[in-house]
Amino acid sequence: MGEKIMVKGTEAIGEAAIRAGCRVYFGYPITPQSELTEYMARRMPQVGGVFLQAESEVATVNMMYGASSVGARVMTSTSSPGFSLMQEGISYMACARLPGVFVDVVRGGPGLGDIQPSQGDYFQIVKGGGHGDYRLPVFSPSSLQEAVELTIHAFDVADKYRTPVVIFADGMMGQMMEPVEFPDPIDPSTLPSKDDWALTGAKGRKARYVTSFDIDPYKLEKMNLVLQETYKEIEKNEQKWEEFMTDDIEVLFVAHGTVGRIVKSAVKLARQKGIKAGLFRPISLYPFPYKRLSELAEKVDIVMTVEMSSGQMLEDVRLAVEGKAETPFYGRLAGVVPTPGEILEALMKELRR
Amino acid sequence: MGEKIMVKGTEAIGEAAIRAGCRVYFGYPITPQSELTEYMARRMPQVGGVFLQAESEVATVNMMYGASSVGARVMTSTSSPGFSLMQEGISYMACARLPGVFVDVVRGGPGLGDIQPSQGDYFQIVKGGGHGDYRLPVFSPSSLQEAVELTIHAFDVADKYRTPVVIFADGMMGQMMEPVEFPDPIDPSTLPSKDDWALTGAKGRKARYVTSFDIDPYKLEKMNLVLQETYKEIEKNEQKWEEFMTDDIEVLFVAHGTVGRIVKSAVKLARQKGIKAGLFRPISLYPFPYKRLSELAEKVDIVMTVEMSSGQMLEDVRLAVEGKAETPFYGRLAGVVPTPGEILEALMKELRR
Amino acid sequence: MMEHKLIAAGFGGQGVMLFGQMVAQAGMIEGKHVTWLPSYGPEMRGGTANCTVVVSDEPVASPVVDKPNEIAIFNIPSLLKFEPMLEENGILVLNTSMIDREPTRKDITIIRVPANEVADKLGTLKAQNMVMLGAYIEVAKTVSVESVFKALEAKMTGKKAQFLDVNKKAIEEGMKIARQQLG
Amino acid sequence: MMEHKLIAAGFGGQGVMLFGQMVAQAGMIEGKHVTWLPSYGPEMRGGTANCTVVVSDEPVASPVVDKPNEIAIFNIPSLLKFEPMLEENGILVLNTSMIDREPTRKDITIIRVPANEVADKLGTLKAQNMVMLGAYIEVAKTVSVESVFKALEAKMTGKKAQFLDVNKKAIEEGMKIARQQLG
Amino acid sequence: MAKRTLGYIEIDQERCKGCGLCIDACPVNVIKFSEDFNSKGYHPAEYMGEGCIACMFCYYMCPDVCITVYKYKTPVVSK
Amino acid sequence: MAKRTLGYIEIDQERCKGCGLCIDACPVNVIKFSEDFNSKGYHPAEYMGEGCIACMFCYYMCPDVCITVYKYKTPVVSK
Amino acid sequence: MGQELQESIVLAKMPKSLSGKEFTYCPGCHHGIVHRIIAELIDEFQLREKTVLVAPVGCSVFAYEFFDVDGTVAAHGRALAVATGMKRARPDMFIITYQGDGDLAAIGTAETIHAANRGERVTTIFINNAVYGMTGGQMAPTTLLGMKTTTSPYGRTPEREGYPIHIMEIMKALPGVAYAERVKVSKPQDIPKAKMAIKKAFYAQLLDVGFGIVEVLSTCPTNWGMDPVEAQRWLEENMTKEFPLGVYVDKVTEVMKEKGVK
Amino acid sequence: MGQELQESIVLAKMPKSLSGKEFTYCPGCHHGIVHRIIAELIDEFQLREKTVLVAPVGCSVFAYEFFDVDGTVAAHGRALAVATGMKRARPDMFIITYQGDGDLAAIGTAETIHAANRGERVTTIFINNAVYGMTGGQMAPTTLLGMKTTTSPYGRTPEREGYPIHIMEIMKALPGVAYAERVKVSKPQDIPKAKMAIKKAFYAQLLDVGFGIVEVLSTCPTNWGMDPVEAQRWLEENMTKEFPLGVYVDKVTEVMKEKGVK
Ligand SMILES: Cc1ncc(C[n+]2csc(CCOP(=O)(O)OP(=O)(O)O)c2C)c(N)n1
Ligand SMILES: Cc1ncc(C[n+]2csc(CCOP(=O)(O)OP(=O)(O)O)c2C)c(N)n1
Ligand code: SF4
Ligand code: SF4
Ligand code: SF4
Ligand code: SF4
Ligand code: SF4
Ligand code: SF4
Ligand SMILES: [Mg+2]
Ligand SMILES: [Mg+2]
Repeated sequence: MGEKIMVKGTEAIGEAAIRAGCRVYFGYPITPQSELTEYMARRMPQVGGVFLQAESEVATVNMMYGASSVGARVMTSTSSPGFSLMQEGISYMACARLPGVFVDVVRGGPGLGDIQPSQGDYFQIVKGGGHGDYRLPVFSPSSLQEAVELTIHAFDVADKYRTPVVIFADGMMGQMMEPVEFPDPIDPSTLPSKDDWALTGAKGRKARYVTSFDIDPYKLEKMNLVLQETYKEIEKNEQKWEEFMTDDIEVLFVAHGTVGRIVKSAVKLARQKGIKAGLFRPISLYPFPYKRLSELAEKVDIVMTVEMSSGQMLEDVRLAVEGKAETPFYGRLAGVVPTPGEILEALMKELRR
Repeated sequence: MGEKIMVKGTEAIGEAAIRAGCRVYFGYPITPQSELTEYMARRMPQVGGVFLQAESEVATVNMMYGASSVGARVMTSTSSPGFSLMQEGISYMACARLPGVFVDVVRGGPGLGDIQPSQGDYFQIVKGGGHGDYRLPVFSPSSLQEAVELTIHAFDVADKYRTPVVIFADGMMGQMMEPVEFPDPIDPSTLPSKDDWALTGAKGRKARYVTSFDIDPYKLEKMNLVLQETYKEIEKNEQKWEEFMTDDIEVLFVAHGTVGRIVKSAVKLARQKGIKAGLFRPISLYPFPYKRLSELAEKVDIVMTVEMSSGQMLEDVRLAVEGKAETPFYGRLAGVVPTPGEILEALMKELRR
Repeated sequence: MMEHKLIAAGFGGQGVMLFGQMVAQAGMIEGKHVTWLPSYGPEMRGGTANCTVVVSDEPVASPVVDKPNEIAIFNIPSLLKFEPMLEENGILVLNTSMIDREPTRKDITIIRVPANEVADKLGTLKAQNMVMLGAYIEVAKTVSVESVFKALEAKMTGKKAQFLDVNKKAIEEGMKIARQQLG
Repeated sequence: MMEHKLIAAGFGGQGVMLFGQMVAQAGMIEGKHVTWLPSYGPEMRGGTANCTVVVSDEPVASPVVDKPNEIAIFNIPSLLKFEPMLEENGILVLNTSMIDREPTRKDITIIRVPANEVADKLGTLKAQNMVMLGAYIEVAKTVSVESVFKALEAKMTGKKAQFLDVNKKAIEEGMKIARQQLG
Repeated sequence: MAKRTLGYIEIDQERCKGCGLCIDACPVNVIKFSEDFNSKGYHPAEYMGEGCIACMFCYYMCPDVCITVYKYKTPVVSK
Repeated sequence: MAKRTLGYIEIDQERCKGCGLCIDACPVNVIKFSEDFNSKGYHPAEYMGEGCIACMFCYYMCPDVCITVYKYKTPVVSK
Repeated sequence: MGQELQESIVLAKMPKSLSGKEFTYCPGCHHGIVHRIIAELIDEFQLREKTVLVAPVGCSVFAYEFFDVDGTVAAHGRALAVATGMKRARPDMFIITYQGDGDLAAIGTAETIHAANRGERVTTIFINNAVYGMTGGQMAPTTLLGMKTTTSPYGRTPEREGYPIHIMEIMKALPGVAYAERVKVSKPQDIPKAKMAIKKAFYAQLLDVGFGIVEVLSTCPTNWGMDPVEAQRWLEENMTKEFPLGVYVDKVTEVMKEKGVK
Repeated sequence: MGQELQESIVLAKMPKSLSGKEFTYCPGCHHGIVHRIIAELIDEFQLREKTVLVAPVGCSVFAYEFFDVDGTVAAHGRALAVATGMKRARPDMFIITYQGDGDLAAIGTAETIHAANRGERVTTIFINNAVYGMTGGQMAPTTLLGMKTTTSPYGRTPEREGYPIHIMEIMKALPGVAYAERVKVSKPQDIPKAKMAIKKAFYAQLLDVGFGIVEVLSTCPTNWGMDPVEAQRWLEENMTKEFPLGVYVDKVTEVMKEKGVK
């Protein structure tokens, strides 16, 4: 770890990727993540890496497929409409078991929407916007330091389980500046070898292929079962969350990403009013930490979800709570960022019922 | 209604669309729905309609956007990978409030997968594979007669709420033949006018626009609230389901689409063994009939979900059951179709626990 | 209630799909509930093909069948695949022109049809599936021959009408063969 | 615990973003917890711009602030928007070169800075944001001027280094103005 | 030198963004920047009051459609 | 007429799909369809046994890569 | 100044088909000039009541607000698919797409080429400013070699970023195209020419000849980092070399003659 | 027949770079011929150990199984994006894409044109059989006018379906292209020519000149409803008229000469 420096979120993630040994980046401009693409355009040539602006997001994800299949640590970043266009390719990568890191700096939607921070892509990112039975590990940072750490972690998770991984950021996370400490860079040549599966040329071995295809459903089902096994492993090993002031809770907030940190302020305000509030902040959205949330839900009557969406993570919260507590919701839509004050007010309204 | 004729599923849906007054169809070939595209290529010129094979599914959905925005009843059909490519455009249509009917003849995935029947796109279709806070009414037929009726219904729902609507079919539904009775065709000129919002030329009125965009998040939030209101209406009015032998149930199956009818056979087999099984078959997947399922769940200890997927609708089932009963799952993946026998066996295993 | 659960299987091009459709169509004509489900091949040409037909007095629940009670088999791979699945006391109709091996099951009714030879004699090898069809309806009694003829007439219109007669003939020949074997 | 919740707002091009960044950077240099959050404009040019800076002794929870306790206002639209939001007893630093109207709040500390004139005298109108910055740190005591200078030095390297002195001068002028008004 | 003025222009100065394209385009240099600001903060373009030959060039080039060009029925001649 | 045979071909008849492109291509017409079926059900191509001039045309045109072409070191002449 | 006292006629003023809403473009940006020309033609052809304008995602995303005609905004790159949908459903309407280089020539390449090749009866105005304006100056497919942008910070090279793409030259290879011309609007003298080009692209649609497209070489002062006048000079000196002006396809003039229209 | 007794040499047999797996193509389909030519060249250039073959979605979706080289299958239309990703990440490898007309010239248009225009150092074999083979004979962008397919059941017309697209002609307009030739394989005499064309497209990559593409006019007997021999005749008579054979771009021969390779 070096000294702290102030960086923008987009650049923090970009630099983290480079330190994680990523040397191949494809991307296409879209607000509010274009600075990340621009950062990579500057940095990659400096570290002997590859930067290529693709002709579209559809091309981008397929370039990722290609680079990943020959063994590269590869990343892209985009924002909501661009992520929609990547869905087919992501489904292909998931089935072909190709690692890769996707950063989605979510903005207000649907459609062209606007360019303000949002979490309205939860379903798309977390449940799977592409076709078929696959899941993607998703990490939602709430500070730039955490974004740095999760970005590096994402590459490791991607390689370990051979799966695409998503960093769920938002316009706020992308645009804000905060002091960050970067870890020492990893020398890409020291990364674990992918020679056991990557397409490196059939030298001294049989030809092999990377594919998402089998015409025989029974064989394809077997490929799927390997995926399902992998997801079980991921669910076992990769859950991450933060608890904030949950020791003595009467009411529990659930919020992820930047909303998570805004809710922390709301928790403090609530405690000033004598309400014993706490926060459960899922960091891995898939695998969602159902079990821990379920345990916490036992202790309270109200589990209040706050999102910058109409209530998408809310479904996962309810799956965890299973009727053991009330599960009200407060959300702002389309790029409007909730403030601590209005969140507190929403809670008060619930308490008054 | 006319006489019964034997038709293929793809053709039943195509003919139903034409009888519903649809005169504009865009599509792109993909197994196992190509026959529908081909049917429309033959039929549309016969009824003075428009058929155009687009250069891709991305183009297709945007052609739908265009035709719908000038007031046409418009349809497309595709299969899983093609539906993934439509996600951005669907999100645009949802936000711009453009009606349109999408038929997704789901096949085994993820990736290129295979071409056998599957329900592995449940998350994508039902939760929203595109970006932003929108929902799509989704209907899942389990017979060709029902497919005909739901297709016609889909156009009405699309127009009434100004939203894209999805018919969730699968390879089996697309390929099988069954006797079908078609209703009398609707004369397109008698359909309710869209002159209050469609882009018909600013004759004698101010110019207007159809858009999914507002740079001001507060205004965009207002557009979103209109959508959310619409979804509430849809949730209130448009739930559909079938109950099969649920009067005296001890165990309840939940299955949709073709799996629903396969499970009916399993229910019969179970009853032959003295197990009082029944089936709850959601027909509208969004809005999911949570309330009715929740009521039924009160009566049983086991609510067993069967899908041709790894358990995606299962989440909605669990949201309805809320821990009131066990919610085991039986699924086949990647295009393998479960048989009544193996479903019964899966149930027996649960009962033996 | 009687439910006919039939699988017809062979190479692509042997007309097993049409075989099944004619059974289903005839069933419909008789006011029964029917489904026809093809195993649609790969997006590629060639390979084997089969279809499942259910004809029933009640609405058909599953169009997928794990244990057929009737199978019509047009080639060896299909025999290997479907013979074991046949229900006890089921019916197996076999195109012996294509299959030079014996079924192993002893608990079933077997009708052996030299369909290619018969059709060849009628002047069109293509009609071998109709020979099989005749044999099948004779033994399974799923539908009457009149209904099958009506189904054929509905199907074979326009240019195809010229083949109607030879197809009917082929069906009758098939029925004859089955009748003989049934004794 | 003291938490400075600052919003700086003006037209694009007036340097409000840099203003905020320098406060944040100086805070970091002093070992405080800081965040800087821009309201990034439309994908279009022009319009207004603002940023929110939080400087705190504890980790910053929300980088979004609904009730700032300090605002630095560079133009009229921003005054109209942010004055009502300011906390009681909050601080308002006003660029009076751009704003010819009076704030309405009576419960706050107001520092009036003719920033453009001052900067113009120093030979570069662009430095008006630094005049504002000087006034702001003098009144809000968020960070020391030394830290701000360090932050500036870190930022203005290469070609930009030539502007370092005039910017420091501008900050000092701003501080002077604030000092005078604070009495 | 006698100057013939063939027409005049009106500039919507509130709409103007002070880009200067009209000034650059005017073949007889009768447009200049105003010393005042408009409410958007730009120095808008300003017609100098005489000498316009009604060539429409400024109209052609104004990206913000601020300019209306008038042509006198009879030219005005000043010294 | 004396016939010079310059080489011969081998056909992988199990692999052959009986498309006939080799037969169409052979300039000296020394390939024909076999009367037998292969296990895929096709009548495979069959070399007639003599007359091949080793021109490789059949190899060129065989879409299933069934053909190996041999060239004799010394031609064989038959009457 | 008493000008009004003198009797005069209006030679040119804001066209009726503009909504009057202020453009949101940067000072000196050529988007505005092209807007005005289009509006003038809509007025002249009296098409206001049957026109739909398809705006793209790009700086001109608001275009539909600036015109007093029905409009929409297509997904990035898909304007010509949207336009195809409209025209096929309502052949009696007049459809214009207005697109930037990123939109039309990068992400929308397939939609552009296929609509053109099918000869869709729609009219496309293609603003080539060699840069992604809206998102802040990234490289466009039309960025010149050597040009620095935020995503080609070391200057565009053929090896790394490939060559600038030439849409008019591609249009020549597509039989569905009825009219294709590349123009500029950086000098007053260009304006009537540009207008005539767009007029012919209108006629391509109105006379049912085929697809009409006009490429307008345009400035982006903001992202080029130049003042508006300087940007025009730069365009004249650099862009016209890489992108030669002229008529690339013209099947319209002949039909105009046949039908006696001008 | 005792031929083996006679001393002889093997003139031609299955190339080593084929896996030996039976092709799944229909009888007489030209895909197989082109596969063999490619495999021969991989053998001759000794590229087996550094080649990756990118198969498309189309009848040749299994192509990677037929070759004894590493391979993958790209999403429909995206082979050239996948290839770009590979080559950028591993410039030392040899990348081939093998694509049909639906794949390369419809859904993949943008990827094709931009990879070509960037001059990606990859080699593309483009099978133009005027039809979507795999999905059962729908119209392709290259379907001839008048031709009936399952989605142009009344025959392709310019008004309804638009014109057949000409990829080689478009390639000419793209500066990144180093080699582009259109060939056929419907007569034995065509084969050496087709092979030479593909060889040059290999060299475009191997000698770092740019993008190399060869379009092969091919039959689809199954979907054309013809027997294989008849299909070849039809191709000769009809397709070569719409799609003229020949070299469209050649920057390779010169470099070959410079470097003294043949
Ligand atoms: C799918 C998608 N990708 C990216 C974007 C972001 N985006 C908006 S405009 C634009 C490019 C604009 O450039 P251009 O088309 O040249 O128009 P200009 O602004 O230069 O007029 C991009 C990439 C988007 N909105 N949607
Ligand atoms: C996104 C997507 N759309 C459609 C398909 C279905 N599909 C498979 S192959 C194919 C076209 C094949 O035609 P072509 O590329 O010409 O190859 P050919 O089979 O003729 O060799 C299509 C449309 C798909 N797999 N994925
Ligand atoms: S009309 Fe011509 S002469 Fe008059 S002001 Fe404009 S540019 Fe100058
Ligand atoms: S061209 Fe128009 S916007 Fe520019 S300075 Fe002149 S009047 Fe103002
Ligand atoms: S090598 Fe030539 S002559 Fe010999 S069999 Fe083949 S085609 Fe005929
Ligand atoms: S060309 Fe090949 S596959 Fe065709 S008949 Fe000849 S040997 Fe058989
Ligand atoms: S960014 Fe460029 S293209 Fe966009 S409005 Fe400004 S000057 Fe025009
Ligand atoms: S369908 Fe056509 S292209 Fe495909 S394998 Fe068969 S003949 Fe070849
Ligand atoms: Mg541009
Ligand atoms: Mg093809």
